[in-house]
Amino acid sequence: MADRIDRRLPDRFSSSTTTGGINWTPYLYLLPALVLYAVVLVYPFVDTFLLSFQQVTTLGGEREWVGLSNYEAILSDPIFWRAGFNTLVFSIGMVFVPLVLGLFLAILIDTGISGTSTFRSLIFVPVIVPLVVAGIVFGWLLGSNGLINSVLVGAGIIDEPMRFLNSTTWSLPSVLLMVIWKRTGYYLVILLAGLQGIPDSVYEAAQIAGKSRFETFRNITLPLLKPAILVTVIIGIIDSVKAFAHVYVMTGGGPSHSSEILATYFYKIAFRFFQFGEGAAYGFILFAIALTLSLLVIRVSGGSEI
Amino acid sequence: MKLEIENLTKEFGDLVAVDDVSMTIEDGEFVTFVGPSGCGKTTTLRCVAGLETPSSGTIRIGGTDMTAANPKERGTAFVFQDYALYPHMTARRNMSFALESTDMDSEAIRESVETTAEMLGIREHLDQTPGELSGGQQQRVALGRSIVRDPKIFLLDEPLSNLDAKLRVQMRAELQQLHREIQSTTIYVTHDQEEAMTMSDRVAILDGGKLQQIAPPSVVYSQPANEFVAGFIGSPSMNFLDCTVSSGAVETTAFSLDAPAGSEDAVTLGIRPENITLDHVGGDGDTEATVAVFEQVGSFNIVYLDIDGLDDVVAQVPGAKQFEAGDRVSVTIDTDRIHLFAEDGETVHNPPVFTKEPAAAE
Amino acid sequence: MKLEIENLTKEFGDLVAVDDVSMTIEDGEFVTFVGPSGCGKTTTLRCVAGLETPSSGTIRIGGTDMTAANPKERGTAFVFQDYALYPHMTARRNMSFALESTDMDSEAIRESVETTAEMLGIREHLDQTPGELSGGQQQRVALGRSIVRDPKIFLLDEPLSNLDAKLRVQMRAELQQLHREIQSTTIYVTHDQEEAMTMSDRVAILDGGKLQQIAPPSVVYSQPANEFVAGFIGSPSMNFLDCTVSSGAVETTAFSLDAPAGSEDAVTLGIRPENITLDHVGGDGDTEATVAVFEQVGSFNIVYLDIDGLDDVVAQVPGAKQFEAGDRVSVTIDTDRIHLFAEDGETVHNPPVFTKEPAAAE
Amino acid sequence: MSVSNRVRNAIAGGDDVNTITRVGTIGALLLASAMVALPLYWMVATSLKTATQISAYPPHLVPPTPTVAPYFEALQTGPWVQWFLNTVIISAGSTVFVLAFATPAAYVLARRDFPGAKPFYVMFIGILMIPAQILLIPMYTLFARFGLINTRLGLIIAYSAFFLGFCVFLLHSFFTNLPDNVEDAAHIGGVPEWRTFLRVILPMAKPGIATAAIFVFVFTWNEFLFALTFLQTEELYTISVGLQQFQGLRGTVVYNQLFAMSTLATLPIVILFAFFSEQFIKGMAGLNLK
Amino acid sequence: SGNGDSTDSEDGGSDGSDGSDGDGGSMDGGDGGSGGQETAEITYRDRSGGSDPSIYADVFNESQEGIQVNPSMKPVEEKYRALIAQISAGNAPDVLGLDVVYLPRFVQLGALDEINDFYESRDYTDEIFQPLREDFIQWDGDYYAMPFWIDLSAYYYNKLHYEEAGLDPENPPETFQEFLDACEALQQAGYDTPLSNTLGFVGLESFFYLPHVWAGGGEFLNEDQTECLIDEQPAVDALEFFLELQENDYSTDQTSTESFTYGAFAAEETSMMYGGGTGVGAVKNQNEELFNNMGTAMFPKPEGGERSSFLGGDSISVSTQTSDAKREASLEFIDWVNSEEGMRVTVEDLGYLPARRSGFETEYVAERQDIFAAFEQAMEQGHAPPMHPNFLEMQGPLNNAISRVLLGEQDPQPALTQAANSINSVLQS
Ligand SMILES: Nc1ncnc2c1ncn2[C@@H]1O[C@H](COP(=O)(O)OP(=O)(O)OP(=O)(O)O)[C@@H](O)[C@H]1O
Ligand SMILES: Nc1ncnc2c1ncn2[C@@H]1O[C@H](COP(=O)(O)OP(=O)(O)OP(=O)(O)O)[C@@H](O)[C@H]1O
Ligand SMILES: [Mg+2]
Ligand SMILES: [Mg+2]
Repeated sequence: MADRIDRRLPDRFSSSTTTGGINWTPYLYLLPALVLYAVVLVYPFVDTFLLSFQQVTTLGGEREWVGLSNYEAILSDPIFWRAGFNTLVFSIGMVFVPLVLGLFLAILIDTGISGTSTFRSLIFVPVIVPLVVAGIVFGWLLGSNGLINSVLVGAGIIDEPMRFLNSTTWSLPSVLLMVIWKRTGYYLVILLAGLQGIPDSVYEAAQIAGKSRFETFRNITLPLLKPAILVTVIIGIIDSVKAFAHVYVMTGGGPSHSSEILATYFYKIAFRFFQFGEGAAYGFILFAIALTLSLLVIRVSGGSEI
Repeated sequence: MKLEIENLTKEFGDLVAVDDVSMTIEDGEFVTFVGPSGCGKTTTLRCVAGLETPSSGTIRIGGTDMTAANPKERGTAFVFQDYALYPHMTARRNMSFALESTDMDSEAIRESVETTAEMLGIREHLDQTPGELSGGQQQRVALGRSIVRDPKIFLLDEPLSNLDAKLRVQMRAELQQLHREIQSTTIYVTHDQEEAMTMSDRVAILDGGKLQQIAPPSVVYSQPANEFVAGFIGSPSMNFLDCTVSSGAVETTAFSLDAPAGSEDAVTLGIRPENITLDHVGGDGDTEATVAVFEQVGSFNIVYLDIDGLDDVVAQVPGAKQFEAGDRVSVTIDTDRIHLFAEDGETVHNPPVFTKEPAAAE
Repeated sequence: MKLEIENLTKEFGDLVAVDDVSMTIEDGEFVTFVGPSGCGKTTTLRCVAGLETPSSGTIRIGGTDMTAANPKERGTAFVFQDYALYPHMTARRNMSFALESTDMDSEAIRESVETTAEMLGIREHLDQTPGELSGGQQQRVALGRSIVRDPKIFLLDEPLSNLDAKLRVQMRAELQQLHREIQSTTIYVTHDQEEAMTMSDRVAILDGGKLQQIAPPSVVYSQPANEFVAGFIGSPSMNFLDCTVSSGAVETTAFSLDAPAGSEDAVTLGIRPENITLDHVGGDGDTEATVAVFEQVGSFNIVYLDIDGLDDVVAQVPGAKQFEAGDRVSVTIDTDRIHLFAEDGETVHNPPVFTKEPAAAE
Repeated sequence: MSVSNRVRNAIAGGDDVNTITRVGTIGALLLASAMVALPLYWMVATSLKTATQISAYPPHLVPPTPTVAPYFEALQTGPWVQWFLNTVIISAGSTVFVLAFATPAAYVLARRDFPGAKPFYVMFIGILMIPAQILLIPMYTLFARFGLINTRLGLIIAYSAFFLGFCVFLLHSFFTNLPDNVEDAAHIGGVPEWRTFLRVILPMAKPGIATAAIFVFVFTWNEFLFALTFLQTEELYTISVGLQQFQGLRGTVVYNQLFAMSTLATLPIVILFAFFSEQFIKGMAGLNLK
Repeated sequence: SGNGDSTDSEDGGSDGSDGSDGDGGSMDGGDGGSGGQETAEITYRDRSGGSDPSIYADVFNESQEGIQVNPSMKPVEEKYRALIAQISAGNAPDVLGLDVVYLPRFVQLGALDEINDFYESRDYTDEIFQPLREDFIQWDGDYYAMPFWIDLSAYYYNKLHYEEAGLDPENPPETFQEFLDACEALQQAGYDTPLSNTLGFVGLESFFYLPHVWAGGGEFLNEDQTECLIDEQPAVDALEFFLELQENDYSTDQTSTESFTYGAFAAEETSMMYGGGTGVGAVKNQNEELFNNMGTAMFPKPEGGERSSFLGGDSISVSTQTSDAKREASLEFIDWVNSEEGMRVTVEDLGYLPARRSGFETEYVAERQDIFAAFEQAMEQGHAPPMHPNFLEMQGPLNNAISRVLLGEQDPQPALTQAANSINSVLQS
């Protein structure tokens, strides 16, 4: 899908304004955005970069060069690795579970049975619910005398209320429950658009060829949805590396770092322990991970046109 | 395999897309569907293929009632206007995909695919995906995908309309060749009259969901069942002139002709452009006229005439006959080939179908 | 305004889209560009309009070098295949938009827009947006948008190709009418030969970026500059037969004809299908042949012949002449109208252009 | 394709659509919607309970005596109306700002081929990947130097910088898909380039711009990390900050009020969504498929 | 008495400025004095938790002319992030209310001004409770703050429930064992979960747990702050006590982050509550009747120990970025918050505790001896938190260890050993 558009792009735009010499007009259009970046982001970015090799001696004043020791400190911190592992789990939960659910729901809606499209908007609503609110509501639902416990106990599934958010086993899954709630609608919408982009006649060709539902799904739907799924997965992974508030508003990373992810641990180092140099180094490691993944997006989706 | 369509009706809500259509298509016959956009051609085809459930009516294939059968049980092949190739599969896989769920072994599949590809001249493209193929090649893959399944009935929905003119002519010839080889019952939908006229055993003309006429090309051309068919078939279109028939003469505002027997109800005179002969004034034509526009097409020329109050009468003359706007010409009408239509559009009189002249010296 | 294109070349990377094209188009002339897809028609137009910078060559408008000028300085109007209307503006605004950036006052603009709309018959649609207009109406708005600017040169890139057949014929006539009224120099790109032949003062045939011939329709038809033009213009295409010319005779494997003077270099004989006359055996034709395929189109029929080892010779015969596959026929070739081509494709001999017969009795 | 065919392909694999499939599909979707709606229902239900009803175990599924008192009580705890207005100003301001910067940039990147176009585009995408929180302190320092701390404008500028890359990314795909000839038509008509951009291109890209706008609006509406740091006086707080503040302050005590506030914070954005849901969903869908 | 207080405070204030003028003579303090004619505006930042300290500014602004204090409050978590940002940007507020556990780190970062002279020139320093005079406001031998509003940890109990369970409302349990027995008795009396408690919030685990360690003679760090002692026996004993509360269902979920402690106690669903100063106000607001039948006591101790309390809350400092003129005004405000009027605000308006003994000598306190008697005693016997720049970082491992034990994942001794190791590595880095 992407590459067909890509091929057309260069042809299309080569020509619109030209009269010999360099044409500066395009840069004029770019200028406001570049100025905004230059003014707002360049200094903080460079400053953070420098700080990652420094230690703050006076806040807002002197700093001391410490070489790579901030990076060393982070990489030798077992909690960093723990958070890294949790981030992996978190990413998988944030990307794949909603993906599968979203795909399933998208297929149901794509049947076009009358009335199904209203479900699309409904299931999408959590995407726009403020994260703070989602965190509050899920914390409440999952509390030891919350609704979920009372249902589980009432149904005899568990004997005693579980302490979901306070359990080293359940804290991360609990956060993920909220994340899945918030994200399924997002994937649903993307995948549904992908599904609806598959021409009917291709399905019909398979139908005339006598293919079963499963064969059609496996051989037609999934492969044709692949670009959508792939890009979605990677964007999801990047989101999950940057994700911070999801965990922050629910467990803060605890207990015992059981729900600590990279972004929340970064936050603690920088803003709770006030280790600014280390925080900056950590920030750059985060950025490097996100950037690597973003380059992957660019690669996968074919060239620079994402 | 013989295909019988009986009283087929298909409604979408209030809209009657196919309206009580009946026809029988003999085994091996090649029938073309033509008609204006939205007249129900595709819908009929889809009902036959089982992609659409008829609202009423019966579809029999080889004598068996298939009205409610699964597409796969019907043994039909459907070639879509947009080809509907599986975009992620190679040409080979596109062709073999349907066979994979049969009990055919993979060696046999391979062989069948390659033979078909050979026949269609796409052998060397088998490992390319549709995105890497030209329109004509994609069209061939789509055909091949149907052919390998050895269908009893071939349904083609405007398969050539996405191709450019030259390629279309070429593919048209190939399709005919193909039909001669595989001899399967075929329904072919097209917008292109030349295709309809030249390819088919019979042409079915639909309008507003209703079957107007189904007959061999020469018959629909020479003996259209009604004014709609007469106007639809032929290019440039037949000239329709208001007329009255009385005391053995067809009278228009400009001229009168001998009326054929039994044509008293006629209110419209139909004359095909090629049945109007023009000469520079001096010939003894039926009437005279002024050339409004002269269009030189090449092998023939088109002349727009003003005949005494009748605007826009179109004549088609051989390429060598040159006129220019403003010329006065004498007009001769081939009275043997006039058409007459009643108030309700039904045909009152048609000329005979052309027949082969007896060989001169045999 | 006179348009001169001199040695125009446009390259896209390695691809030479337009290759050393030169032509002069007189003030008020209507020139049509035809040629296979990708031959450079659009690119040439875009160079003229200033949407594309030529790689080399000169474009002069009204004698002034405009090669590097801004589009707006050139006074050209461009009508696109997809109309390219501003979708969010009413028809009125579409037409007035460009004028708003001139010093024309708003009353004058309004008047100009309404006059033009009147002329195009879209006066009552002026307040609708393109989405609310039919294809034909959109087309007219697109034309109107160009006309109000009173352009010196009109460039139309396949303006009718998105319309359906009937509407196309109608719009074609309107365009001609329009050209008669505004008399501006016009270049018209089309895929449709009939359009090219009927509308233009001259037809330019391009192939592979090169100009093959530019001449009036009757000339390109009767006197093609080379084999490509001969084959491209006319439908069905000209028959090309291998031949040798010696001692005053054109010899093919099947028959021989008298050779016109100075045709010794010819290796290919070109015969248009309508210049082959068929009769049931018994006539005294140039040779005999077998009917391979008989296609009945309506006003004429197409016959594919096997003549002694020459496959696929196509003849076009009047609708009344009926044959069937397998018939033996006698073949007569109109020797006055044969074409001969040299090894390199250049024309060695062409028949004369048709001329109007002198009026019989004047 | 007709309804029945999609069903047959996707669900029944060739069988005719029957009532069971229909009921099954609708049932499954209803279930999913119920799961989605439940937390929101619970939020509203809790906000309508009294303090004692809240700690009841097992909880009341329906508030036994619904009361809107928590809303009024919660509204007493701070200048919520002012916070609400602040949020509207900041979200709307950011939206306008970021679009003013992003639209021209996305336009030239999508529709002009000029030296550097690709690297610039990649740069915008690259910046999109910076986790914003790592720049919090240096940005604060920078903004403090310009006196932008504790001002709505400062926050608007910060948000604009963060959403710029995203909007360029999103709008780029919309501009790419606009028909080319329309622009050429204006060009030939002698319409100045800036006018073409404003009068022709922008209106045509309206759906894309609207999508980007809603996006930015929703995300700035929900943002709290920067808002909490940049805004220091209570009169300038946004709803999210107020909510966070409220939660830190009294949230553990008065859950019904907390949920009342949560409901109020969610409502505007859900209403906005209700008006533009088609638009928004299309934009979201188009985004990643490019 | 309000008038008298306010006069006092003005006197104290001018004393303060004189003092600072004197020692900052080289800094041209005279300008600051003459600037007193106009209104000096100073900014004051603090955290808002259970109550809102901006009231200090309001009362102070009312009480005098010449100085305008502009307060700004943030929830705990947000406040320090914003504060760091402000200081980094050179935009620090003039007066900082700081949770004492942050004091060393802020001193280390050069954010707080040294105020030895100011401190020493106060005439009421003797009167400041002993534990507050030392660690609480000092770092490395210098004074950087004045004690401000004090929060301490203690338990609250419902006297009526005690009576029902046959316990003596005037003699609440003192030792671990007595406490457990009391819980048992209350449970027998039908109060299934006798104790409201949660350790789940960041900081609360130290606030509630460490006093039990101190009561057994334990310490968090050794004297030189080179080694963590949290794996020693007193700490283990204390944790076992918590574990027992948990295992016998005496307590609400102590690992819970969501907390119903105050609410449940106020609703009389529980009979006792671990809490801080804010508990007073919370109960008073929610259940006036209970408020009149409520007692407070220091946390229990192991056999033979001495009961203790965690003395937290805020100290108050001047920023190093403050101009001289504002410094003077700031110190005046700081002086005022420890005046009689300031302390009255602390006790009566905020529900926290004053740093000076005289703060307890008011009518208001006298009327509420049930509550304040124990608090006053805790002020004497309590501990300042372990003062170390990285204390916050060290809380993590301790928090984790407690969680693991209470979640039943690990026994106290190994859990605390693990925590001590982690903390030692923080100490060494
Ligand atoms: N699934 C459908 N739902 C509703 N109406 C439909 C559906 N399919 C076709 N129609 C309508 O039925 C009528 C016949 O459509 P059909 O596609 O058969 O026409 P067609 O003859 O193939 O036209 P075309 O030449 O444009 O392809 C049209 O009016 C069309 O709009
Ligand atoms: N902007 C461009 N960049 C690269 N190649 C181009 C560009 N525009 C046109 N071409 C190439 O130049 C050649 C001529 O294109 P052009 O559009 O002029 O053909 P055309 O004659 O108009 O064809 P068609 O009949 O299909 O419209 C084609 O091979 C085309 O692919
Ligand atoms: Mg159709
Ligand atoms: Mg073109």
